[in-house]
Amino acid sequence: MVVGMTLSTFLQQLINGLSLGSLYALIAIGYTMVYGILKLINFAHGDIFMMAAYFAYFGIAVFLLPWYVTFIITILLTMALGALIERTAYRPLREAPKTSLLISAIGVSFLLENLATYLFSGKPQAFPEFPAMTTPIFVGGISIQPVSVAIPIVAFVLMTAILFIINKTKVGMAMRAVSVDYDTAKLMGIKIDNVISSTFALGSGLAAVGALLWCMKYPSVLPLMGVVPGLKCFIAAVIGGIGNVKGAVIGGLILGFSEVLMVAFFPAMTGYRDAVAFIILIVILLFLPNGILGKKQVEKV
Amino acid sequence: MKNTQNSLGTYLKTHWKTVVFLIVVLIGIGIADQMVNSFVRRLLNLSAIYTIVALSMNLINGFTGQFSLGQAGFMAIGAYTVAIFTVPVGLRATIFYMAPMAPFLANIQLPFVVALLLGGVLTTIVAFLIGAPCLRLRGDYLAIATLGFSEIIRIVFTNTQTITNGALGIKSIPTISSLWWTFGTAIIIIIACFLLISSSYGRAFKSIREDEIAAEAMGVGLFKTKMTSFLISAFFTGIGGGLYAALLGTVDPKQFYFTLTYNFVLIIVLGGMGSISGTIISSFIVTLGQEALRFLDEPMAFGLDLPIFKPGLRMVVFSFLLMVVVLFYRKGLMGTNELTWDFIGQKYQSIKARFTKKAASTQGGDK
Amino acid sequence: MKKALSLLLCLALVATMTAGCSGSSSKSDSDVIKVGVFEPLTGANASGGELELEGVQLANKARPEVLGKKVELVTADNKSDKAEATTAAARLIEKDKVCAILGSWGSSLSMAAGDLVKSNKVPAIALSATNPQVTLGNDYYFRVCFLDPFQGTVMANYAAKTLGAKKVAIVQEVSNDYSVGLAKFFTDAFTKLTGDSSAIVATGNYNTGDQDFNGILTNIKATNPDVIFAPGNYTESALLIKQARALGITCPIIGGDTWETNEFITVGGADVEGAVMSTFFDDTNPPTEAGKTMVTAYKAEYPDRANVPAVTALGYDGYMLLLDAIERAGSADPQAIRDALAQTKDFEGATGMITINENGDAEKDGAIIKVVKDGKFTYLDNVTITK
Amino acid sequence: MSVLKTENVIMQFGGVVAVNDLNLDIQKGELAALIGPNGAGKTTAFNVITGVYTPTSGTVHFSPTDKSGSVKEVDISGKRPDKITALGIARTFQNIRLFSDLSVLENVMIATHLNIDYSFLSAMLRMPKARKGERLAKEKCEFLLERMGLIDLKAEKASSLPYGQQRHLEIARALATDPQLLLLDEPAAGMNPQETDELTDLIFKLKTDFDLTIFMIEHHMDLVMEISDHIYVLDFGCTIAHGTPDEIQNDQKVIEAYLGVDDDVEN
Repeated sequence: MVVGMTLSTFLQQLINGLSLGSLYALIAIGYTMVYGILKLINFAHGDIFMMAAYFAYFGIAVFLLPWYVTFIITILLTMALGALIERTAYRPLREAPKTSLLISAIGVSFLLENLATYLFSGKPQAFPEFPAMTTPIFVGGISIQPVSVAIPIVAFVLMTAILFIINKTKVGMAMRAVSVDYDTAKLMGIKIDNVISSTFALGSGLAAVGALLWCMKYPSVLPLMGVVPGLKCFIAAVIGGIGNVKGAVIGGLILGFSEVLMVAFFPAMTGYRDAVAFIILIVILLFLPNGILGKKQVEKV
Repeated sequence: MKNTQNSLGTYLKTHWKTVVFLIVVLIGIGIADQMVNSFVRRLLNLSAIYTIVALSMNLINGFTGQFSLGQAGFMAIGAYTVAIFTVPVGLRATIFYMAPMAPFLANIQLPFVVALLLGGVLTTIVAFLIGAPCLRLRGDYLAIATLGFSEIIRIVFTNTQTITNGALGIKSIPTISSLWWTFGTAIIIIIACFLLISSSYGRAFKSIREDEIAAEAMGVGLFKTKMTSFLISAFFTGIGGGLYAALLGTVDPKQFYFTLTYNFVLIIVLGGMGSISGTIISSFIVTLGQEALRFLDEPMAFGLDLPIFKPGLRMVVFSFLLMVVVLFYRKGLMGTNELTWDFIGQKYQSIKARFTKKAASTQGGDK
Repeated sequence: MKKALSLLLCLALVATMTAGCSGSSSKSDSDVIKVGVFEPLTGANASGGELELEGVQLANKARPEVLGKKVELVTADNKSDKAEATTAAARLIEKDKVCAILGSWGSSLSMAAGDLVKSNKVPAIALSATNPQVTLGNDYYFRVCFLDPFQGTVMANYAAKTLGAKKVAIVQEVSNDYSVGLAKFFTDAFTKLTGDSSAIVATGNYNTGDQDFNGILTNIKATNPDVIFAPGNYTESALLIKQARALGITCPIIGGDTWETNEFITVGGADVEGAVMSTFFDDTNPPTEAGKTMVTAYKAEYPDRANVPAVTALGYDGYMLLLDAIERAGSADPQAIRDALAQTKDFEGATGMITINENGDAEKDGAIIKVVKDGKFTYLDNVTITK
Repeated sequence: MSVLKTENVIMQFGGVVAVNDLNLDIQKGELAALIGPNGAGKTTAFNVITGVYTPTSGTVHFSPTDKSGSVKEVDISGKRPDKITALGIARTFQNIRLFSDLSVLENVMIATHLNIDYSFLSAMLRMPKARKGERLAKEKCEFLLERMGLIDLKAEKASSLPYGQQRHLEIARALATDPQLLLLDEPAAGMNPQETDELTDLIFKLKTDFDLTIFMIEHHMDLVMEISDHIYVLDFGCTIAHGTPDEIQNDQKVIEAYLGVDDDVEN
């Protein structure tokens, strides 16, 4: 079935992969930041993303706020939600065994999904249209939506911004210190709680930006919409080397391209598409357990 | 239990309470099997199956400390094995009406027990293939990798039309209705787990949970021991899945979405990670509780028409419960303790002591 | 502190359990006839389930009594989940002792209850479940709608004859039995109609919950089909059509009855304009007097709604057919109701005349074709197929 | 006859060289000690010997005596810790690593797992072989607890024991693996002089009673000088000196390492 793929089809698929991959990348950055600092898979990250989509939906479609106001409110609310989750569900368990923390993360995820189903019903809500972002431009038979161009740009800009925060600012230095050695950082007088809260807020903010762009491209809002992106973006973070921001972006792109190209080259296998991410994950864990850019970790005895 | 004549005597002497308890339980099941209607029977059956799956999950998660989230996928394998091999050959053409069943399977029909055991064995084989790469991973990676495999299993089952009938699922699986199948299996598995846990293997599992490095230094082979626990867990889960298929009479891939695993996470967390009796108690609480709390999903029938009661509330309550247990009551009902006679005795003593103390000093001391 | 909390938790659990038990075990007086409504009210199929339930409730309001007894609806949510579905059905049968069951939206959910219905000898009426397997080999399951093979044929005819299509691409929701079944029946009928075994030029599979279809659609675009047939859930289908249009695919996109929900249009927006689907009922042109009555009642109940959804009409029909059967049976005994249902002939339903055949299915030879026009489902054609 | 021999062992973590050119040669039946300032790489050396770390380069050879009395030299560098334990090297940890949620008896019994001769199936069905194995293991462990003066505490949780007894329990646990070479990582840390004296006696007795070779890291110089046959001194990962206690006490390099101008590398 590979025969007959024209150049324009192939280019179209590359563009599909780029925009999907960049979306994954955006969400993966949040995952990787939280993991870097707490060594916790924040299972609720995908659901924070979902909540952001609902915030935006309510802002525009229900409260009829202008989109720019809504976007700012959405990002702020989501950051607050992230910090709140950390405060209530993770902080009390900081000294507890890792498993408790992981279960708590699963619990938060489960609670958010059920709460959204209960409050907003299981029916999909239509996210408002942004014609300026979605009306395609055709270049030699290839369709390009402005949003598909915007996503990689936003992802790149935010990645740069996050890298700047981590490497050049005081709070970023504190984050790095906490992620290297929690106890020593504490002894050095770093306000651990604040650092962790701001990490969660930042990560959730990125999820909110991801959600906004996601909804422009795929305009339906559902309580379970965060589950699959959440899992896939975690995988993207692992591929790139968890804890590493650039790695998350690379991982997201790899995942986006692999999924789309799998569909492009093996049309008969499209039903297996969701398995691609997991297969890549397992291959990576086997042969490159620290991801592409990750550092080797040595356990202290 | 193979006991020589004289050790049977000593066994009865030391364990008479347990033996009496078991007999009472068996009689209870016998009576229930005759008395209850099929709705209650179904709930009881489901509770017993959940006990099996939750217990096997606790074996790897609670006792061995390896956070595996593959239960849904393992159940799927067991369930599909039973479904594929027990559906009467005559009905297969109508069930596989979209694409006929693969010829190598189409005419094989096995007795239920054989299919059930085969399901367990196949699950174990798949678990071995999954465990070989995954069990070398650190805790949370293991969680996500097993969850990933569970999803892959589901996706494969969705797409292998000629074997699993894809999304259409398989119906008309001969069903079990007697309580003996599920409870009998559950009791056997509970006893087997209990004996395993109290053996050297069980101690090895626990040592890994407590401290991998020390365990390894004491000669416990990490990979081999984790694998043993993982495979036993998978085998029992496969059996549980097979019973599940035979209880429902129909299977399709959507049933085995990974959120099914979350049910068992809730059960083992509530019961206590690392407690067999806790798992049993909490399996029943959760299964029956989910049913009893069903009224939360319905608009209030009596008088007040509160908008709070609407579909979805029940699951909110349940997920909230999970959070409360994790945050405030981390050890669950039983912690790592077992509901042994000694344990009951101790609790009884401590409660009695507290009451007498309270009676003695009129003002209640703060606890 | 912890002890107190745990005690509180236990107490709360026990209290809710007892409340749950006592709350639902209401009086089982003989002057009440209990009818179970078995629908997905949460989960992926909640929209459809709700619409059917509304139809049943509407009918219940229109005709609250039979044989001089009050009819009480007992709702059970099957959560769009098979395991839940069996317990929900068992609960209706055993605990609530209903004399018959209506539902469920979603064939696989109905099938999950099939064995229970059969072994307990309680009749059930599927309202919009179109999979043949629901009633096949089950003397206690009936249905008031048409079947997937019929629907597939209708759409194949529409594609081949009305649209003059020669090449069709199919996109199916591989994890959805409804979608896979309909796609298959369409393929069979279409290749037969055109006599061209390679008339299906591309097939794409996606999973329930997927949101990105660009990859599949780019493949399809390259094959340049005349029509795309995309049966599936309304959410995924609406997104799929949007993305197809954005990729510059201009050919007609057609689907099945599940599309006819409000969300399909709100999510799809301008892009689903022109999408064509087969369905059971058209409220602008009700085929029977009963249909007219039903439409009037619906408009009175929900003045702010534009259309009467087809599945709501089927919900209405299912209830009315059941009451008719109870009346004919002269008793609320499940077995008697079943026998009366099996003998139904020319019952005037809102969606047309209903005659139950030997499989327990309503004999229907016509389907409505609708198109999305100006943000509404609009009547397009009435297709009759003689077998 | 040498029991443990390391040759030019180097252990690097990234850019940090924790052990640089470690050369040990421990004779059967002796009590050797490893001393050196903080951060000299002593515990890392133990970790390399017991397989927790795979050395960056160099070899570790162990020569266990089997049941028939014949000795075979095995290269254990890079072998898994449990394999090395099975060969006959047991250890205790500097920062006690007991299975804190398990009972004292269970802690010791875990160490017998490597010698069991029945399968998990047999354990699940409580076959006679499993029951017998279990009984023998229990007898053996109770005997060891008796020796370590912990028998009365066998049902207690390990974490509930006082510090000194936890150290004793670690030794009991190590003995349950039937070692030929016992590595003790600061067994007297945190003990008062009286306890240290008792421990000294105990170690001495254990060595003869169980026919052990003992290699220990210790900071209590009195203890080291009193009971060691042979002492190795480590500084900055290198063996800077070795010899009898008398020789070490007079070695210029050792004195410099301990008192010299160079700052100690902490941790």
